[in-house]
Amino acid sequence: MEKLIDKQRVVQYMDGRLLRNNVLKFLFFLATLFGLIVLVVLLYRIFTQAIGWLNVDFLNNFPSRRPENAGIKAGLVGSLWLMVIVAPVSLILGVGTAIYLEEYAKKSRFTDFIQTNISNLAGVPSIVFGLLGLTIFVRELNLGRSILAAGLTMSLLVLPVIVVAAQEAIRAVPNQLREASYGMGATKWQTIYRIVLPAAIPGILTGSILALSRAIGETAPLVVLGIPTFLAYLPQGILDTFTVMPMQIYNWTSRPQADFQNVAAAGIVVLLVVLIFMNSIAIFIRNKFQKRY
Amino acid sequence: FTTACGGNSAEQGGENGGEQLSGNVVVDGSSTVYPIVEAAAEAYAGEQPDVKVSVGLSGTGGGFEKFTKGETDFSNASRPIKDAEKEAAEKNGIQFEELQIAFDGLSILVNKDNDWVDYLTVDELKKIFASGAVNGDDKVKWSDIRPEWPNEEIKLFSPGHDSGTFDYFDEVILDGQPLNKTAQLSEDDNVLVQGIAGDKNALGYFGFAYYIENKDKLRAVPIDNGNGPVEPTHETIQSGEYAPLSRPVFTYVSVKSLKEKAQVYDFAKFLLENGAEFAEEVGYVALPQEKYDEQLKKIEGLKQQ
Amino acid sequence: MELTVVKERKNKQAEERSEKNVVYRTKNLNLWYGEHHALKNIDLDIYENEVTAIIGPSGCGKSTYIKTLNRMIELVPNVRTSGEITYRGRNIFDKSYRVEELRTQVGMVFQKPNPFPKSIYDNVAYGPRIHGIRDKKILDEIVERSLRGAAIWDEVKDRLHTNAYGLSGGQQQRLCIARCLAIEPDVILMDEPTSALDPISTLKVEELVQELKKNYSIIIVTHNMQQAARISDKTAFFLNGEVVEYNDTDKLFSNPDDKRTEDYITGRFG
Amino acid sequence: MELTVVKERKNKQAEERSEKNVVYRTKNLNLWYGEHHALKNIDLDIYENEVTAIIGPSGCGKSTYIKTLNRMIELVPNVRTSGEITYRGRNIFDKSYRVEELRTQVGMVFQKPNPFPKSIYDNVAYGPRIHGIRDKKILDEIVERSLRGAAIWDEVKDRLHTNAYGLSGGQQQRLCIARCLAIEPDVILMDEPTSALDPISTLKVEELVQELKKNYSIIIVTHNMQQAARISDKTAFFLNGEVVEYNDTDKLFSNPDDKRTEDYITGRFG
Amino acid sequence: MAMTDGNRSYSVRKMIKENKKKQNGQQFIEWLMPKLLLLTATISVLTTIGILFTLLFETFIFFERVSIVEFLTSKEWLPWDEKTGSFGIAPLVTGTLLTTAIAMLVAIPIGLASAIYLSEYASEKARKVLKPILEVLAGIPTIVYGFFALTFVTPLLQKVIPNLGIFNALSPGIVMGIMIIPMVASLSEDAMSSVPNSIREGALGLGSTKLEVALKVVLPAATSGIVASFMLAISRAVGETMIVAVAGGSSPVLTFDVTKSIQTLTAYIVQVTTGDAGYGTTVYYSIYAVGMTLFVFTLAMNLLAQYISRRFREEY
Ligand SMILES: Nc1ncnc2c1ncn2[C@@H]1O[C@H](COP(=O)(O)OP(=O)(O)OP(=O)(O)O)[C@@H](O)[C@H]1O
Ligand SMILES: Nc1ncnc2c1ncn2[C@@H]1O[C@H](COP(=O)(O)OP(=O)(O)OP(=O)(O)O)[C@@H](O)[C@H]1O
Ligand SMILES: [Mg+2]
Ligand SMILES: [Mg+2]
Ligand SMILES: O=P([O-])([O-])[O-]
Repeated sequence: MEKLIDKQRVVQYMDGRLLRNNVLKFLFFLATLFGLIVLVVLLYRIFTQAIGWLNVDFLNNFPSRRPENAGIKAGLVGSLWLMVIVAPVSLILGVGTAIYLEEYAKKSRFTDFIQTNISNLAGVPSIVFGLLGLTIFVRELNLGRSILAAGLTMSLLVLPVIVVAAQEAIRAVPNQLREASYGMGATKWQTIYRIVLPAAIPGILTGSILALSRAIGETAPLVVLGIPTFLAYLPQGILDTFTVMPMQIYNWTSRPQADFQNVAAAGIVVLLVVLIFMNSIAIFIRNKFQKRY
Repeated sequence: FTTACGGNSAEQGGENGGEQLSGNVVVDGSSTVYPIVEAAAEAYAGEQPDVKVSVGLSGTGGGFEKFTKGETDFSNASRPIKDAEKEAAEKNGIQFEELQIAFDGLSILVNKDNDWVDYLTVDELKKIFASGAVNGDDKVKWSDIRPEWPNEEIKLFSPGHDSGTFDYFDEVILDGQPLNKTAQLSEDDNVLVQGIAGDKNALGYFGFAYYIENKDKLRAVPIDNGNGPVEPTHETIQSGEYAPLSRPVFTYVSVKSLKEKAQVYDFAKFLLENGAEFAEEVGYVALPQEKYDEQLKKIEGLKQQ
Repeated sequence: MELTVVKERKNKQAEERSEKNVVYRTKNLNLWYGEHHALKNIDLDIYENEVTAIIGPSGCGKSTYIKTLNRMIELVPNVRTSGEITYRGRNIFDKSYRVEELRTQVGMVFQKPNPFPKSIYDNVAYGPRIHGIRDKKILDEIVERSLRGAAIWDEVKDRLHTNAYGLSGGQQQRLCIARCLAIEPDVILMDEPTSALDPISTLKVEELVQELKKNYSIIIVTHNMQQAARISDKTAFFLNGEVVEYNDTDKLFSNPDDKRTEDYITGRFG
Repeated sequence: MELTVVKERKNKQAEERSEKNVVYRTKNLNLWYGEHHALKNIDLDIYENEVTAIIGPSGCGKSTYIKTLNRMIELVPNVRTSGEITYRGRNIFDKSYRVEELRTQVGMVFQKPNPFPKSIYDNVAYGPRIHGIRDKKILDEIVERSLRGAAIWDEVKDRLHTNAYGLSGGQQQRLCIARCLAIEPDVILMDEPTSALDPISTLKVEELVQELKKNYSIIIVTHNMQQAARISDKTAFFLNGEVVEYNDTDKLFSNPDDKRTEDYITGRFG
Repeated sequence: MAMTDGNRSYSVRKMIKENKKKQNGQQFIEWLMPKLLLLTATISVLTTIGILFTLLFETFIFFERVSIVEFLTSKEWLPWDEKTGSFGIAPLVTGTLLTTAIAMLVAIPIGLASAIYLSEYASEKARKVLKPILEVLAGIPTIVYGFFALTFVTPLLQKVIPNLGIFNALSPGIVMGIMIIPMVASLSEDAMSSVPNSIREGALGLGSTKLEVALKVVLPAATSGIVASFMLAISRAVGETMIVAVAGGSSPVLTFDVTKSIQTLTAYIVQVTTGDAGYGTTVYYSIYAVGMTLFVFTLAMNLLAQYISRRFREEY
């Protein structure tokens, strides 16, 4: 058989290919590094400011007019309370929606509509969700400026991100696994619950971490809801008023006294620690389950 | 209606000497006034640990929106209430009382390296900050103001249009004329500090408290309102000498809350009794003492009605 | 000689069997993937306690047919069928027929091994569990028995709780067979179950199939004509979506009725 | 009788061949997956223009060995090797040996079909394209020839630009063979390439292998001992990660040196 | 054989049959779940309706005062003076587009490059460490990024671009891009990881370099997931508020000059909601019209995105 491929050329060409591979690999690595370097710079700036202000008192004090007395307690506890609502509500709604769209819904105009609607919601700015929450939860449903009202608002805000991530994760589960399960006489829900969801968990978690991180760092919609910044007491239940860390931080950064900038940095550090803690839990679960099929 | 916010105090009645109160006090509104009320709330928590005071910072406008719907007890404001807001309150049957709690002085600032500006007159300020006062494209040079000053463009910094600070500056300096279009705007006074500190040709204005805290980075320009240049200081602001750039800041209290909730009245009283101290502590200037006393009487009267 | 006699007796018996021994009856089945007419007028009766082999060249519709028998085909979008398939007298396309019930009774082993991304144990225990069996001791017993049945017990008994994806292709496929055996189905559909197995394992599975047929009916798609000849009682030869010939295995291989069958089994076309 | 003579002549020739006809020389190769010792002291020479078959029970290390030959094994984390493999005289584990160059010369067909999620045409054209062939006419020719070579041209010629995932398992595997042929490798590694094919396609691939060996060297893993006997010149029998016997195919199947080989090929264990 | 041995104490088949009779619960769940899930899916629709309900009413009042023609065609956004004001949305839209475009120029290449590195080049261990660290970037409150842009990035950029204003579009755009990198990287990496390894092996077996595997095989196969991550990123950039509010200034000027101070749609809304504007003023109602604009804006973009994503979806 006459050869259509010139071996000599292939070998010559290979130098270029390998060079391209190495150059781009290096570039890709630099790109990854870039994010890390920015992170280091940012963290360095924050930590050098926060050092000396981070102590037990800071965790134990309520906000104060005096920088040395100001503490994050109300915000920290409030942010955790907020997560108590946002995490389950947004996960249940988000994953539920994703399952419906990927596993149950027939491709129809209606599902197309829901799909478009979700990606559209992902783009609606957080501040508009604030307006929504104020109108619907705070006023119409009479929930007031409570953890519940704010939690529901934030859940709707992060819902689209979770839905999209969960959909991608569910879609990536190979069909042959579903077939195997159906073949055992499993019902649809059994298949989803026992096969599809466990296999999709890593992807769902990745999206959810990002979404919940966003919820915990978000300020604007809470400002619109009218969540107070100063509180000298802790909420006792989901219908109480509360405040969150980013609002504290936001307030501190806008104060004239230079020391409040350091207090803000200390607040950021606490917020980051909470975030990293949340991430670690999710990463632990993710790494435990991640498979390549 | 506002189940979570509107407190329902157990205690009713006039006197509250050493009495322990409980219930909620909901304060919202101006970010300018926030530090003063925060200070009061913090100190109040020591006196009345069972009263839950919350203070928000939705801005003067945002605060009034809630206040006129009856959702808050106090609404902090860096300007007096507007007619539209009054109407809204009336429509919802909300009666209120205006309380002045401190002075804020608008400081005019230049960069530390600026060694030529000794003072500015009110007219000069207007010439610089009003649009089109010097030429069509709003670019103003120092030499346009006084020929001996450098032939370089002035970089203007101003709080955004939606702040109480701008509102006041607009009223007393610009007199209704639009702001110079080249002005750099920010809602955040700390951001303006950064801007002015970073540019030799900068000129800007913001709240007195921010000047006090950044004295090492910026220089305040004395203002001549016809009686010679006056520098902004506690004394000149309190005495009214530093004119026209000092203004009072307010909180509005709901009369209904004042009457029905002992803790609201008690907090208002606490605020007025200690307002001078808190204002100074967070960088504002206290009103003359008789002003506080006068207002204390007024709310006592309202409560008794 | 003796063998032939046995076989003949068997054939007799088969004919004597009454209707009730038919497990699956396919009548005039047609199937389309969108526009593509993949199965054409299929008529086929499958008998109890027999091994029915389906042979034919690649793309002739073997997998499609076998997937229709437990309605797995419904998972493919845009599939249309006409005609009728009755399983033990009931039309499987009936609205009232619950597909899960059908699939519990009709197990399936696929062409490509498809273990779940779970431990070996959990793979096998999956079926019993979804059908409500929770007792740890019974599960243990089912798992061991099924794995033995699929001739893989010895290889995996020390790592039952490691992930099934660590197994080789052949091991994975045997695991899938074990998984299917765990719910003791009535009929077992096998789509080239041994195509990824070595001869020894294949032999074991073949023996297993012979063993199972005492209690179960087995339908097996295979490329390996020797395998079909060795283990099946009946063979259907598919070509381009049609059943060209369906007959007792020894008849079909020794003396096919159809010219095309003969050409195929003697390797003359494909 | 005649056949035996031919074979004998062939064996002679093989012995007469000098060193330079060795394509792959494996010396004392060991391989571990983490703690699991999967290949043990492998010594094996593979000759030019021959078909070398590798047989053995499931899990014995056949796939592992063949993947080591083009260093595909490196993709598995925690794999360690010791020993040496030379390809045409160069140690493939050499730091200076570019793995891409090795793999361009050593094509591979996998156990499970793994077409790219692209059109049939793009699947086949992928290899030539990455090697810099852009000319549409040449590509068309390569695609057609490779698909013909893999005995799938007639089935797909009308839908070259549809997605490869629409093909049946067997068709997909033949497409993968075509994809491999498209870069005209020197050696072709095949890991049970026909395990998903019907006998006709299998036959065609076998013929193809015979055809290709004129120009190429082929190493084929197979479960099908008949296949090994039919098409290969040499056969290696693996067991538990060791080479039990490596010999001319007719010798190994007719008169194995090792008892275990005999037991295996006569189906006595697994 | 084991399956039929006599000493076996039970029959799985029988047990299943018996359980079947009891399993009305299972059937109920089977009936219930799709309905429950449909309900959850409907929540998102209700949210949209809620947003429309919230926005429409006030937007309507706004357009009673300001003509829609002026809103769409005027080039000036000067809402503060009731009498002389002008309400042309264009400056806010260009401000938004400008910062979003800059952010995407940073986030998409770097994010995608990181995703490729993590998915195709990095060892399992490195990926497990790097990815979560990157995700921390996404969790830093945006106000922190705002000050980072103002006090670090802007001065840094001013060294290169001397006429860069203290407030500008460039610096917040870049920082916003940095903030979004992890979102692109993480979601794209997920999409790429879910491409089966057997496909990678196929390509490597043909002598592909890792680069070719990544660009010619994995990327095309993961297109739909990657496009989805881009769209989320764009949405995030359009909706981001605090960074642009702090470092972009608040000057609604119609410009494409990245060195100038700008204002975005979102920054305007925050400015008004946290500010001084009286309830019932035209300014107050304008934020709803601006919100509505954002809503329509993202809707249009998403329809486009869906079209793209649908065209590239691959099955494997
Ligand atoms: N999901 C599908 N969509 C469209 N056509 C399909 C689909 N699945 C299979 N086909 C086509 O239907 C025909 C029958 O396919 P089927 O998989 O049943 O063949 P098969 O006999 O099992 O082949 P093999 O032995 O290769 O597995 C083939 O032409 C195939 O291309
Ligand atoms: N990635 C892996 N990690 C750990 N062990 C592995 C891995 N891949 C294979 N093994 C083990 O290595 C041994 C050899 O596997 P290999 O896949 O080479 O067998 P094989 O001879 O190809 O089997 P088959 O015929 O079933 O494909 C088996 O015991 C297997 O379980
Ligand atoms: Mg098939
Ligand atoms: Mg193998
Ligand atoms: O918050 P302010 O209304 O005082 O700007």
